[in-house]
Amino acid sequence: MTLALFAAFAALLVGCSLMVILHRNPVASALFLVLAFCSLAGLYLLLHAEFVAMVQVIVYAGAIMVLFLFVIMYLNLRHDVEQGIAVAVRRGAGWILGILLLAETVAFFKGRWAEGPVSAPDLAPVAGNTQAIGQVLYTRYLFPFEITSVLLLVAMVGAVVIAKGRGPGLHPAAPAADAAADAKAAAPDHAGGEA
Amino acid sequence: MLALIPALPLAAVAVNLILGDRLGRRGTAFLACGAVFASFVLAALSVIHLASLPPGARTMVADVYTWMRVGDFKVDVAFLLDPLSSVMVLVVTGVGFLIHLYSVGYMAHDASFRRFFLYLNLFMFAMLTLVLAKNFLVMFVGWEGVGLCSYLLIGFWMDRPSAARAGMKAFVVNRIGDFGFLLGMLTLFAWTGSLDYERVFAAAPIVFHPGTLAITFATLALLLGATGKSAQIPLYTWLPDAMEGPTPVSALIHAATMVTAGVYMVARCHILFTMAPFSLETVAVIGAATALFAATIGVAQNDIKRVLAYSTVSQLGYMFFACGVGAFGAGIFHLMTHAFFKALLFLGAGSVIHALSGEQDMRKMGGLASRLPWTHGVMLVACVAIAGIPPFAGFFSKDEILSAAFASGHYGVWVAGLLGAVLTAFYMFRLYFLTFRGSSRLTHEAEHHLHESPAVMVAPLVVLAALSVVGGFVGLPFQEGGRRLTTLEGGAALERWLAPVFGEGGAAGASHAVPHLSFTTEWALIAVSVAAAAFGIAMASRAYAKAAGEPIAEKAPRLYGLLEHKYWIDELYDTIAVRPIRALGDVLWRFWDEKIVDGTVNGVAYVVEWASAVLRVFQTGFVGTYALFLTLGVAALIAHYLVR
Amino acid sequence: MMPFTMPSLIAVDWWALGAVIALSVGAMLLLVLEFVPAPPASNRGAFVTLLALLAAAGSVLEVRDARRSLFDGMFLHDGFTVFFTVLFCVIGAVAVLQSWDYVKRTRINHGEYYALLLSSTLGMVLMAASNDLITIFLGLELMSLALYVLVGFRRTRLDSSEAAMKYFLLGAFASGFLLYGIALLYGATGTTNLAKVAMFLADSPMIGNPMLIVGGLLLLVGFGFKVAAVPFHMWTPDAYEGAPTTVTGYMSAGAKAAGFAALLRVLLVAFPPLMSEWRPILSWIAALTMTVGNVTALLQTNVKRMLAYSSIAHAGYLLVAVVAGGLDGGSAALFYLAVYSFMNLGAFGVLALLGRGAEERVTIKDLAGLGFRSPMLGLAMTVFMLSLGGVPPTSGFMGKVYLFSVAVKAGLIPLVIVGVLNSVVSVFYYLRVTVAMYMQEPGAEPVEIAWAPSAAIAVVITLALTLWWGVQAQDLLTTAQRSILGLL
Amino acid sequence: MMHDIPLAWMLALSATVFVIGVVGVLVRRNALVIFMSIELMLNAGNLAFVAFSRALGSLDGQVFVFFVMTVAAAEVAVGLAIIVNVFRLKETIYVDEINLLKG
Amino acid sequence: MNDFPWLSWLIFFPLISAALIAVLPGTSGRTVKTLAAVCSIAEFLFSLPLWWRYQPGQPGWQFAEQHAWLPGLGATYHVGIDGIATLLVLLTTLLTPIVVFGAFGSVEKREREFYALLLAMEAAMIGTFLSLDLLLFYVFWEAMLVPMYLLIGVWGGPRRVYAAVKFFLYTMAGSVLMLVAILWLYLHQRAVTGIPTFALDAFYALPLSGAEQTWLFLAFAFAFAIKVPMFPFHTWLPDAHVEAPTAGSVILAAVLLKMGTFGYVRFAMPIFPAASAAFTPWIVALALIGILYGALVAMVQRDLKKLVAYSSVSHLGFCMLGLYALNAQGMAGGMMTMLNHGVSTGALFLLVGVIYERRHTREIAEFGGLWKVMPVYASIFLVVMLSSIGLPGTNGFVGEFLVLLGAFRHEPWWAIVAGLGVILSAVYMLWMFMRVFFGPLTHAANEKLADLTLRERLVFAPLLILIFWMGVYPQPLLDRAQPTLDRTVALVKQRLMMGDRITRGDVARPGVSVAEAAR
Repeated sequence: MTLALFAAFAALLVGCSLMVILHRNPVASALFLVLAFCSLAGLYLLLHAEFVAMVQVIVYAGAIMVLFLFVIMYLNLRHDVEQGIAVAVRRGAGWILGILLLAETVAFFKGRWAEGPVSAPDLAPVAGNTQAIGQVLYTRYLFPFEITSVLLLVAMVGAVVIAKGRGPGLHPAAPAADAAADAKAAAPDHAGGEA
Repeated sequence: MLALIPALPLAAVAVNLILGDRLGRRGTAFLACGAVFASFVLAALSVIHLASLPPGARTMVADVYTWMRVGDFKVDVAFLLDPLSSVMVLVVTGVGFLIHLYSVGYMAHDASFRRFFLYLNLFMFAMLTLVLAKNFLVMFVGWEGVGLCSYLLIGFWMDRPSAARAGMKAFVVNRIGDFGFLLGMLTLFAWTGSLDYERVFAAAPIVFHPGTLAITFATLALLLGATGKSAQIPLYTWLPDAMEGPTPVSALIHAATMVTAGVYMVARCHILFTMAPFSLETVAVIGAATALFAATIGVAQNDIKRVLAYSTVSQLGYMFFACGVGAFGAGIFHLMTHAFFKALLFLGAGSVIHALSGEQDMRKMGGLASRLPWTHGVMLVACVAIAGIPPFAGFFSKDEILSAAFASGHYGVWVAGLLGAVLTAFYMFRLYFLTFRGSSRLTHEAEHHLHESPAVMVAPLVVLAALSVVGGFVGLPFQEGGRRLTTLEGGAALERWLAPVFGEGGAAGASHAVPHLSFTTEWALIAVSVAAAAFGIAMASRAYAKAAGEPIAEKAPRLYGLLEHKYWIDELYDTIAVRPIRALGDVLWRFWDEKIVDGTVNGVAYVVEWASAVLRVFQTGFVGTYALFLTLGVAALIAHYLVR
Repeated sequence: MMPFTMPSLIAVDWWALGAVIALSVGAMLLLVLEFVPAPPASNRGAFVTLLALLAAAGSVLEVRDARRSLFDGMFLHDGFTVFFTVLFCVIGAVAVLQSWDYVKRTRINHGEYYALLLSSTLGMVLMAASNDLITIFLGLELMSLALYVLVGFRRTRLDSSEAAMKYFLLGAFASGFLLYGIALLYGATGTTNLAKVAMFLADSPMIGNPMLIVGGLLLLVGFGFKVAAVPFHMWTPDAYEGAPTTVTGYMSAGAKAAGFAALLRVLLVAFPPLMSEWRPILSWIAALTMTVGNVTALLQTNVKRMLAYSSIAHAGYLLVAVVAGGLDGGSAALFYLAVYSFMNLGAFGVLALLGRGAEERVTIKDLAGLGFRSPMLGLAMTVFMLSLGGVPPTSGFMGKVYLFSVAVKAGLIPLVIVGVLNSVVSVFYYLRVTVAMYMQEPGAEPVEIAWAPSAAIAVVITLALTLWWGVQAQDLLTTAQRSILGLL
Repeated sequence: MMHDIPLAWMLALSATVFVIGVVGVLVRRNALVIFMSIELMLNAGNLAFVAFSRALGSLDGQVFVFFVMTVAAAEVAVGLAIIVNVFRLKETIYVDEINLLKG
Repeated sequence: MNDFPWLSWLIFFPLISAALIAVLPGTSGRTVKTLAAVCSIAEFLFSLPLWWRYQPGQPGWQFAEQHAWLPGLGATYHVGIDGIATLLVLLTTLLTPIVVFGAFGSVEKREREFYALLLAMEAAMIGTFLSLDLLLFYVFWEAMLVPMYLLIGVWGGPRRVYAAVKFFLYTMAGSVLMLVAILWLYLHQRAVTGIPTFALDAFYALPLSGAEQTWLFLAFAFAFAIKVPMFPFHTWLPDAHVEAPTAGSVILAAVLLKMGTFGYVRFAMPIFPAASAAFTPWIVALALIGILYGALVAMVQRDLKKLVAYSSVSHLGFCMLGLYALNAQGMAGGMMTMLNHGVSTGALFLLVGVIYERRHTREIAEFGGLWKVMPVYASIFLVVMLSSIGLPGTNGFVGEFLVLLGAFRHEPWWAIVAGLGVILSAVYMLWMFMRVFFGPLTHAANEKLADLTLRERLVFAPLLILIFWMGVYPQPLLDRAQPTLDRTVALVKQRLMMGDRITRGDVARPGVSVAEAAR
């Protein structure tokens, strides 16, 4: 049962991941990524990480990917048409390198997977997983937790700073417009940010 | 007092430099001549004092100060007067003074009058230092000093390119000789631990085995120095060119004094040379070869001074082979007489040139005897003297050399010397006839300006002429009191004077090896040499007394061409030494320096820059490329552990 | 069973944590202040930032001799932390002084600029102070995120945005590797705490464990990216060139120092047992980094870009110290980081002064004749260049002497020779700057120099430190040696 | 659940996804897709964390995943903003059309 | 008075002067010149006590000062003098005012910076000569490059940038390996004695194995050989000289090149006696090649400065030959040649500078017949040239002769080969002299050349006096240098004797890496 689930999720994960990088349409890529994340959530469940699985779906598949999709739509991208020798070479190199990495990993770990302190302890932290995590999060991991708050704040501010202000003036081809935009950006009433 | 002898001319130089043009011409002349005259007087006084000493103790020494003292090496600035240097010092100051005097007239109208006397005095200083030195290093100071002055004076008329070239040639060739001198000194010091004559000569017999490599090397090196200074084969080529200088210079430096320094040095080192038979033999061969060789060239020269120059080379050859056969005293003797008559010849020639406003080509002279009576007279005396007609000075000294060569068994050398004597007589009288006899071939303008020289020039000529006549008598075998001439065996006055230096019997047969000749043989030899001279004169008379052209050139044009071009030796040197060296320099610079060394240096820079360009290519600006390299790095890192 | 205990706040050493608090509070204060109107030329942001940085530095200095382990050993307050915290704060302060006028001139004078500056400083402090891979990762991300934004801060300019995009994409990519590396290490050792990793390794040496090795390697990739080590360096020139010049200076000094701080802590605290494993690799990376950085810099015509490559090369030198390892290597790295930071900051500070308004005049040509037009600036730039090249009597020389002597002691002669030869190569392009400044005539339109008192102070501070440490570096030496002592 | 999935399998899966992410970064030219590939890499890391967490019986790994997600969210915010900004200026987000800075 | 830190004052006074000149605002060229002249002369006067109060016979460093500098590393600020340093410092302080005066006419732009750099240069040079701590030495040694680089690069000729950069890189490339060697020595010494120090005396006493010596010596020798410059590391020199302004050339030739030879005497030979001995044939061979090579290449030069530059290569070859003869005469000769070269070649460069100022060319072909229009100039040129070719009575001879003497005693053929250089030196110098001063005035531009002004004559006067004084009465100089040189020789020989365990095989086998040797 577990094995079957694992196989299904794993196949889904790998397949979707491949589709993410193979599909020409970024929207499709994004959707496959959502699927991949969902299958990951499934795997997390298999690993008794219910909290993580839940967050995975909510945060990743939900929030993050929506943002992605939103941006893709917003940018209204063409299909990814890739041609030319340089592109082909790079793609080839990328694939070869990827396969090489995989082969190396296999060669490296040959028969020695999971060496380490792993003693497969018969733990059953199934119950209260969320509670347990919450507990360590606010005790042992209080400090990193606080840092993440700053991190999110910075991300917010950063996104606002970078993405704020739009309009016809923003075009690189026109230096005059550029200067005008600069002037606009310098104006104090913009200071608060207007994402 | 000894130190004053060279110091006076030096002081004159200093005064000349400091006062500069404020001196005026008269002042300059007075200063220059006065200083040399004072030196002469001092020298004479010193020699008189020397003579008053017992023969065994005839040395005067003046230690001035320590020049360098480094470890066991110590050299003082010190002077020495002994019989040998006394002869030299008298000749140098005496003849030097006369020539100074002469120059006052000769150079009277030259713009650089002051500079001329500056150099001349400097030369006197250097020459006297050379002669009076007490050790090799001080001698070397004079040695190079005279070379420098020679350089400056040859190039005195500096806007003449040929003069400049000649000066440089003289210096460079002399430097080659000086290189030999240096090596000789180094060897001597390395073995004897000193450069002081006394100590070197005292130590030499102890540290050197006769005929060994060390002593032979040392003496050959010194000989190289001597050949350079005294214009012997193979380094003679500079002297004829040196005639570019003003004539008094030729007389003083390139006839009477400086060029004899080589002979003086060999004589000074006779102890060393006698310990190295090979070297001594070389001296003899070089001397004889030079004597003959230069004489042949002299036959075909048309420039009056060039004839005299080759004559000088030839005569110096005589002095050399005198030394080479062991007759050091005879060499010095000839040195002295030669100084008189050769100075006279040059000054006389100068007088001619002066009279002709600078014309030196004998083909454009002729018939001057009546127009320049004084000059003609003294020149005739000089020609006779150099030709070796008794009882003029040249006869005595040359005959002594020839008989010494014969006596010591160097018959080849003797024959060469005899042939040289014939040629000497020939070319000297060729000169005489071409210049003073025959019909005038002067240009109209020269004819117009023709005049006898002023008294200040003629007076020294007369004095020198007198010396040329009587100078040989010191070589006569006077008895102690100077009473009568009975035998040639008794030892001449000069010999006896030099005896403390060269040892008893150091004249005709300096070393013990040379046997005395029988009375008859001697007279026979005298007869032969006189006959040779007479033959030469007769030939010259026949060929040139009336001739307007050049009979040798007509009869044997190829030989004449060869002689006129001095056997193409200059060109030979140019081809085998000068050009290759310059070409080598060019190759080293253009190829080795700029291509190889700098090429390597710049090549490294170039390679690095090339690498930079290559690395920049990877920096495409594309995120993909960057990620690719990043991943490649990861792969490589893991691979590193895999293959380890 | 599960006692829900709050960590006792009393037990927290507030002084030790002061830097973190001051920096985050400062950042937030700045954001809040954005809502309070101020005249366009206001220096409010810079002031607040300076105060925050001052407070942070003052706070850790107050307890500089103390040694504290906070939050379950995640945050260490030791000499190492103090050293780096102060270093980051001073770097930040200098950057603020440099930015003071620059941001106004280039019209990016927003409060967010300073807030992000403080945040990234906070990230750096965390990287240096963390004893746990989690916090290191978070600090690194905090620093990076702020820097991504700062690099792209001149958002109306394509070069700035492009630089931000490249930096961001590659940074995130490298973070992916780093994260995976952390994961593997966690799997191999069962902990992310460096001290515990060390204990674990000491107890059961498993040198050959692939998870450990690959994890370590990926960790190296992450840090190598931050310090711009070859072959993870390629973002550097683009990001440096595109970023606002003051930001470039700040990140070239701060981010690199932070990367090295983290690397040093990880290598010296967690991985000494594996020294024989990482030493050869790091040696190669060091040699490559020096060489590639210096060689590529040779042909650059944009001084900013050239200095970017130069900073890559300096990462190489620093890696030599890291390879040397131990007390000596650590202190040499600290020493060199300090001198490097200020000479580099100084150089970028000078560049930030060139140009009028928003324009950037940072090509070699633009520097022509600068040395005589502005002697002070010329002198400063010359000193910075010579110092970067390692010519006495500048701090760069002292740094190299100490660094190489440590390396020699560790027997790394070949690496040292590569290093010194590289420094010769580097002098070539550093000299090009002086050549332009002193030996070339300015073009038709000589570059305008935007002097400002604050910038002048920054130049003077960096110049003074560069020269002073060139002639008398004993204090810094002692500090570096003492600071590293706490680590081991 | 009768049995845990062997750690090795999980790790192999995670490594595969990771490599797929890496390849995605390398072969795609759309900045957004590249970014997505990076997210794949992060998630591969997360999977490894959770797997280890399970195998080690400690919660640390899961907490770490939590933090990673936060970081990822933050990165996405900033990253997308940057990409959008580039698009505004350049009208493209294809990374091989963006190389103003190079050499 | 006895406690006055003369040496520090000597180092820092020019530095202070330089700073003063550089920062005095709004000063006119005249003020700057006066200030520079006053400062440089004052510096010379300050250095005179070194001459009067240096006691030649006494062992050890005199006027020594020692202060803590970097206790963490064991580096100290330790300065002191011995006989060699005394003379070289005096040479430096004497030449600097001469150069300053000489530059009055030639430097037209940026005078302030020029004189400031010149004085800074002086400080660095003096510091190099005085340092008794290897790190301190290295600091000065490298710091010296900067002002020189700027002097060449800013005030130089058309290819000045290339020349300046080449100079800097070339010399730096040489010295960085020396830095590595210094660091290794330092660490080795620390390992042996447990005391971290860069003190020279400590290194004198440091036993080193053959392989260690070989490598370390090579590193040192390479750095010094470039500075000297020895063939084939000389190619930076012609470029630097030709492009440098007169003052730069003079300082470069007169003092900077001495750093190399000084380095051999001070460091390379006494610290690594065995390697030094083992490499003697190589170094002598290079020195001999340099002598002939420099002369041959000088001969075909068309540019006056280049000619003089190559002649330097030749002269410095003599220097090295003398030093490596490793006996009293050779060492003294090398020492004298250093000083002579400083005076004579310095003067030659000044002379070339004079003519360049007037004609803005240094092509020999552009001249000819100059004696006519510039007799004083020509005469001085003549004297200096003669001193350069080593005419007895001038300084050049003393050095050259002693070198030859020393070399001959060590190995006769060395002197024979070197002696050929004596001939060649006459050739190239006289040939040049002939082409410049003799012959007719062929270029109209030369007809109105002015002879030396009073200022210029005053510049040359001290040099001429020195030329003759050192040639005629060198004993005071020799007396000062000799004990130190003897001690160096003794130290080398003594260390050679002590180092019985240093087998020749070790030295001859440079395959052992230093790292291996360190273990």
